[in-house]
Amino acid sequence: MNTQYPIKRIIDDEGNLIDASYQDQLNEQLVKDLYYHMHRIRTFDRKAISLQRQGRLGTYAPFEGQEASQVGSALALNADDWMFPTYRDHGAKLTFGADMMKTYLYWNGRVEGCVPPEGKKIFPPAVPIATQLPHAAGAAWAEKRKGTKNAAIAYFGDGATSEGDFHEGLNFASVFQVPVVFFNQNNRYAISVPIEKQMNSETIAQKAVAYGIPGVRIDGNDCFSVYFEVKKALEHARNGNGPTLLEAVTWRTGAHTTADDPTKYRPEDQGKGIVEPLLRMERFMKNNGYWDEAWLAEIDEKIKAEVEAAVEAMESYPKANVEDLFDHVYANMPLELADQKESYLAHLRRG
Amino acid sequence: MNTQYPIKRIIDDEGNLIDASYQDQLNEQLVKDLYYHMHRIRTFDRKAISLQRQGRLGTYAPFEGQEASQVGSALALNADDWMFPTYRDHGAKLTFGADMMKTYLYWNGRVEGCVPPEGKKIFPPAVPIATQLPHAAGAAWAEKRKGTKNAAIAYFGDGATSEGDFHEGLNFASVFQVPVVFFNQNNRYAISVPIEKQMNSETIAQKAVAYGIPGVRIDGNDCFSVYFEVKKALEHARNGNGPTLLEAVTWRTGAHTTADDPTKYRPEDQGKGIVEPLLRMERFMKNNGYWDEAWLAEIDEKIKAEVEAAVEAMESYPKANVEDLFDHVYANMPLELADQKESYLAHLRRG
Amino acid sequence: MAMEMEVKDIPQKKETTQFLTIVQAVNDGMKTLLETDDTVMILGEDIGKNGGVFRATEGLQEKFGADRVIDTPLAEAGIIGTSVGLAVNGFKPIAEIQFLGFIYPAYEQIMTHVSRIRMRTMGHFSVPMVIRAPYGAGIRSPEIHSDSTETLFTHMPGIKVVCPSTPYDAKGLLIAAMEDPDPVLMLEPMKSYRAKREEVPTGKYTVEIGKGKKVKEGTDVTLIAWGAMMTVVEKAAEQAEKKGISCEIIDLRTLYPIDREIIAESVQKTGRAVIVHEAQLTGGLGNDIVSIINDTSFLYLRAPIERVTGFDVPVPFFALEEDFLPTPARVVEGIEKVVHF
Amino acid sequence: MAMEMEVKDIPQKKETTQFLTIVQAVNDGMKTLLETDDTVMILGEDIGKNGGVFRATEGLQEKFGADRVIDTPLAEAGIIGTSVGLAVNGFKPIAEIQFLGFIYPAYEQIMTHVSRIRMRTMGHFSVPMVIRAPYGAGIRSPEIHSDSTETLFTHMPGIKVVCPSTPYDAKGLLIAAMEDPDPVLMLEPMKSYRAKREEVPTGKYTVEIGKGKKVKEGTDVTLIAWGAMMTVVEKAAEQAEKKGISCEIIDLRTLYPIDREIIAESVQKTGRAVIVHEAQLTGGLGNDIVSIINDTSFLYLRAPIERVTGFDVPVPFFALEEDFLPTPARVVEGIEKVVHF
Ligand SMILES: Cc1ncc(C[n+]2csc(CCOP(=O)(O)OP(=O)(O)O)c2C)c(N)n1
Ligand SMILES: Cc1ncc(C[n+]2csc(CCOP(=O)(O)OP(=O)(O)O)c2C)c(N)n1
Ligand SMILES: [Mg+2]
Ligand SMILES: [Mg+2]
Repeated sequence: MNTQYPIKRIIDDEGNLIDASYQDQLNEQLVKDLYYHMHRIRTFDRKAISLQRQGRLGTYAPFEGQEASQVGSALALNADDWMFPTYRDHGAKLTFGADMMKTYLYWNGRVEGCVPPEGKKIFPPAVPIATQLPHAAGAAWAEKRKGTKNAAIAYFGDGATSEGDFHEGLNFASVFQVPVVFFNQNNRYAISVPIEKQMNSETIAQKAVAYGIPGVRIDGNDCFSVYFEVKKALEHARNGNGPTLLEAVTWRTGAHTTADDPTKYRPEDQGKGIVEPLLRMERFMKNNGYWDEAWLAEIDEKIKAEVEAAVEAMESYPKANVEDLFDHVYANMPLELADQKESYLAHLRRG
Repeated sequence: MNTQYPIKRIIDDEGNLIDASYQDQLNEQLVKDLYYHMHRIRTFDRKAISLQRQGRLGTYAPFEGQEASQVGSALALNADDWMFPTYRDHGAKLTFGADMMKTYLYWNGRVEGCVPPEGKKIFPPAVPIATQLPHAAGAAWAEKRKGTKNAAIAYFGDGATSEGDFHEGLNFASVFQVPVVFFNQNNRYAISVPIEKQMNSETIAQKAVAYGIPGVRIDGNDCFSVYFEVKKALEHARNGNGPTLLEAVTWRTGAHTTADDPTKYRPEDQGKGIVEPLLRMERFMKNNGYWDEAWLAEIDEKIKAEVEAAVEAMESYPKANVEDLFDHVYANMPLELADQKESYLAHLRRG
Repeated sequence: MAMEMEVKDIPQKKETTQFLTIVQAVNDGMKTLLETDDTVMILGEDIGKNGGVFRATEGLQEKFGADRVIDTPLAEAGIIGTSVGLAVNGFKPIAEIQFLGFIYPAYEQIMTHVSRIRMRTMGHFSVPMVIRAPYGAGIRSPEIHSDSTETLFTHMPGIKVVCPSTPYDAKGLLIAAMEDPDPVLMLEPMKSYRAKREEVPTGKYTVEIGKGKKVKEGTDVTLIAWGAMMTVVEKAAEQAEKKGISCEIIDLRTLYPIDREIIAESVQKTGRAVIVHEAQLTGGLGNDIVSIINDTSFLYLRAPIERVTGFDVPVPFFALEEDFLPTPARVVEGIEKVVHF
Repeated sequence: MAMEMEVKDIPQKKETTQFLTIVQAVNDGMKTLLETDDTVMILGEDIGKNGGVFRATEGLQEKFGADRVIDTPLAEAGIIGTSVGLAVNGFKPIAEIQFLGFIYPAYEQIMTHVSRIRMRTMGHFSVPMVIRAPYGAGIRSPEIHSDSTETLFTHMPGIKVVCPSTPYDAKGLLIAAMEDPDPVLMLEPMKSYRAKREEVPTGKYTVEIGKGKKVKEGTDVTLIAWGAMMTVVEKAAEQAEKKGISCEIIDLRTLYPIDREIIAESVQKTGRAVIVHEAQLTGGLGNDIVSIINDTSFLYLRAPIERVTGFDVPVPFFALEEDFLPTPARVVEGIEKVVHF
């Protein structure tokens, strides 16, 4: 199956273009855009880890190493498309237009972090694994029924492929031929469980055969290849040709979450040979004369300021309002619940 | 995929041998065995329908048309193998050694119908669709851990492939390489839903690709092909090579259950061209000089007597014992439940 | 998410009624919804061409088309999960689960998404949807088909649960459920599906969610039930009346949120209560009702509350289902127990 | 199905103890079981090489091998479903569900198979297995990780549910659960996992399933709780004592079957009860306990029973979880309410 599902690459580890057909499309604007966003979300990510270590954030799920997958896929979307991320895809969310301050808030145990900017169709991160796949199929189905050209993208990990909801989501999407892209980030581990123990298939892409849909394997650390393959799959979807399963092979550089210790289960040298996505893009940029230290310094400063401002806003955000515990469960609060709220507020007032 | 997963046949609709490599193995003994069991379960099945019509049995799920699939697979098993049937596989169960009287009892709402003969590893029929697939994987896993050469077979329909448990069962079985055969009877309908609405894949066999295991498509109305392919898959399993997904393409001649009216959803002429398994076998037997009217009369009489005796035994079976409502929930009845039982029995005694 | 689709307001023939069974009223309710709101869709197994295994959706696909009345693959989590996606994106799905005993594969979707999405987004996203499921024993169904597990859903903030016992309430609650901005599970007593008919208005009307109904006035004891148990309770009341015991009967109709007022008011009058449900005793809704009485009417109680329910055993195969189900005789014993305490 | 495998009886060092936390006691319990019974297997996500996300299975795969302590694929229905197959075929699985909030995908397998297979075969097949799941809020976990949905399982005949609050009980109940011929769900209070240590016997011992424990004698009011709420109740009792109210405290330990005697005996003495749990009020186990008191101790009650519980809202994101959880202050208010009724 490895041979039937070869890993698609546009640039290699050294940043050399290996698929010349993309030559014209890799213009400075696109390249810098992709690099900018990867740099931005990495800055966000590293800051989050450091905040967590200082006790200023709850448990956090870092995505370092997966920037190309998240940025390439998110930038491939149209503004009106739907995004169904997981707890590890805040890089993709941020790139697609989620609010950075709120994204930090999410990791501080604040429900406000789930609320997308008005008009941005970003579903709250899926925590129960694979449950978002049927949602994405349903939202895409709605777009099809409305007759729009919008599509949906569902993010999920290699471990998620084992859940029944993965299967049911792909089956529904394929039966109803809805415009959705199932975007898998195969970072080769589900917490501590390596992909060889997760599945007996050599690839995730080949699972598409079960649904009679295209399955494509991409180098998930090659931001170009992610970007163009996701775009293709989205076009395919928009044109009424149904879903695609994409497998972006990547690598989680760090821990599963800040509560996890990967040295317990990952061989020390595993992943050593993998060229992380920013370095790879940097090499490409250098090879092609796009690299510009001044530009880098400029965006770095801008991003740092953005991140610092977001952190500050997060930390000075009004503290959680206890009424929110009760107010959003139903549109119209049942009497019983209203009584519970009332009596708890009275209890608090009594001190 | 149709071409990658051709339907395997040993005899054609006219009963001609089309795979000469089996010539020697289709000896009179085997041929008559297979025919005998198909005739037997058909007699059982038709009797059940007639009993149901007379109000002597509850809702019943007939399997006419699927006799080759059920007999061929069941006879391929070793006595110590495990069987995980559905509500439609009592033909397979009977062939494997289930008690006929108890099988009727099952359809009369009697829990006794789930109890297999001592030593026969037949799990109660799965009613919630696809839930038996992980069970079969688990039982096979146990055999592997015990170091036996026993295998398990799980029966399921085309509709069952849509459930998450189908996926999880096959994934576990393939990851742990356990000796199990997933035997699908694709009768092309799940109640009223045709396979084209159930899945977007052209075949069920191709779903094996998702698990990196062999997938084989069989003519489910060709009892020989079922028998030999199941045997092969079982050998594969016994030899430590893991699970196989078999798709037996067949046709449910009648209704989903006696409560169902297939004319509401099946085009009148659909299935018309399909040669049902007994006729096909009869043609083969005639072509090969195995057909013997006297033998047929003899087995027919014997089977009828067996069926009549089973029905009689079922109808004179002691009526359901209300204590059984309480006695088999726990090995040791909790106090609360004992009180409930006691007070209900007292209530009954009061009349 | 604003929906750009047109919502028609069909002129209502106010006075017309039809003489319908519960299942026909459910059908009529769905027809009314499909007619008056283009965003309503029906999803489920065998609900299209076949019209549902109980004929609840009969004729609807023919009339409204296969893109509004949809035969889905056999996958309950898929049905509910895609309904969540449809609902956050402007549609109003009515998802049929063929039997309540087969809702469990969808339990995760209902528990972690259907019921929580409003809370998780502070109201930004919501899933106005209805899940319909026939429930209960007593019609000689095969095993697992007869469960009555309503408390798995009443113990789930974010969703409401209704359970009609009459044709009128069936249609009215269904429409109210679909018009509710929040997800509602409607349990349909399959044993009562065709048990009785009554006049049901032809047009659109609602029965308020959260309101019980006093079915009969009485003074000695309050009987509380819903769904298929209403018939049992009514028979028991008749028998008790013959023994000179005056029963007040409440049909709860909504299982969450429970109408505490109607219970309290009645029990404060009678001083006694018998609760009847077919679900198992432990963990059954009867316990919640006992608590409501404890909370609201402690000083009025003249006897311990009785619960007449299914036993703490799995719903049995049908040969024993009549022994599992509460009977009028068992309810009468419960009534006598509280009256003669 | 007879199992041909050898069950070793390890000589027990009677007197030895270790000073362990709850999670260490759970680990020690599994170690003891793996050592003494070759048919015991542990299955779950990340429980092998990683030793479990809470370290509950730390060191076990190393010691007992990867075919007895097994990292499974990420699929809860698969874990429970294959465990059913293993259990009917002679093995004794201990299945870990990483957090109780992720047990829902397996709900169908537990509801229709784990709990029913003995009944469905009149005892011919049974599934002696243990399902372990950390539960509860209060440790700033991400959303969905903090559910406390015990009543989804106490309303499920065929399975038992235990919930230890101390290291000693954790090991003893785990071993009792595995030795029980029927399936047992063990809920582990993750907030208490490392909260305290106590001396735990090194060898094999059991704590009887179905028996609560009187943690403190008192005369004015009975406090009933379990798991992580024991700490809250104990603190509340201390504060109440300062106000001159004498509290009796019961740790339920087993949630099904509930120890009715210990409840009845205590409430009949005190005449008052406050039940504390973190699950939501509606559908919570508190209702069952109210019913038990109603059934057994009606005439002894001097005040309505109080329930201090989580509110009828989904367990919130962690910024508000302390507002969701019962606090000693809320329990004290409940105590005062029943005492000054
Ligand atoms: C239903 C469910 N089971 C278990 C978990 C606990 N859990 C959280 S993340 C995770 C691993 C997911 O792995 P993968 O899908 O590969 O995504 P990754 O974390 O690598 O991005 C697990 C087991 C969960 N969140 N939901
Ligand atoms: C989980 C679940 N959902 C729904 C049903 C109701 N149901 C019973 S049989 C059936 C169709 C099954 O079709 P298939 O798997 O093709 O098997 P067949 O009946 O054709 O043998 C359905 C939907 C069920 N038993 N279990
Ligand atoms: Mg992963
Ligand atoms: Mg079928």
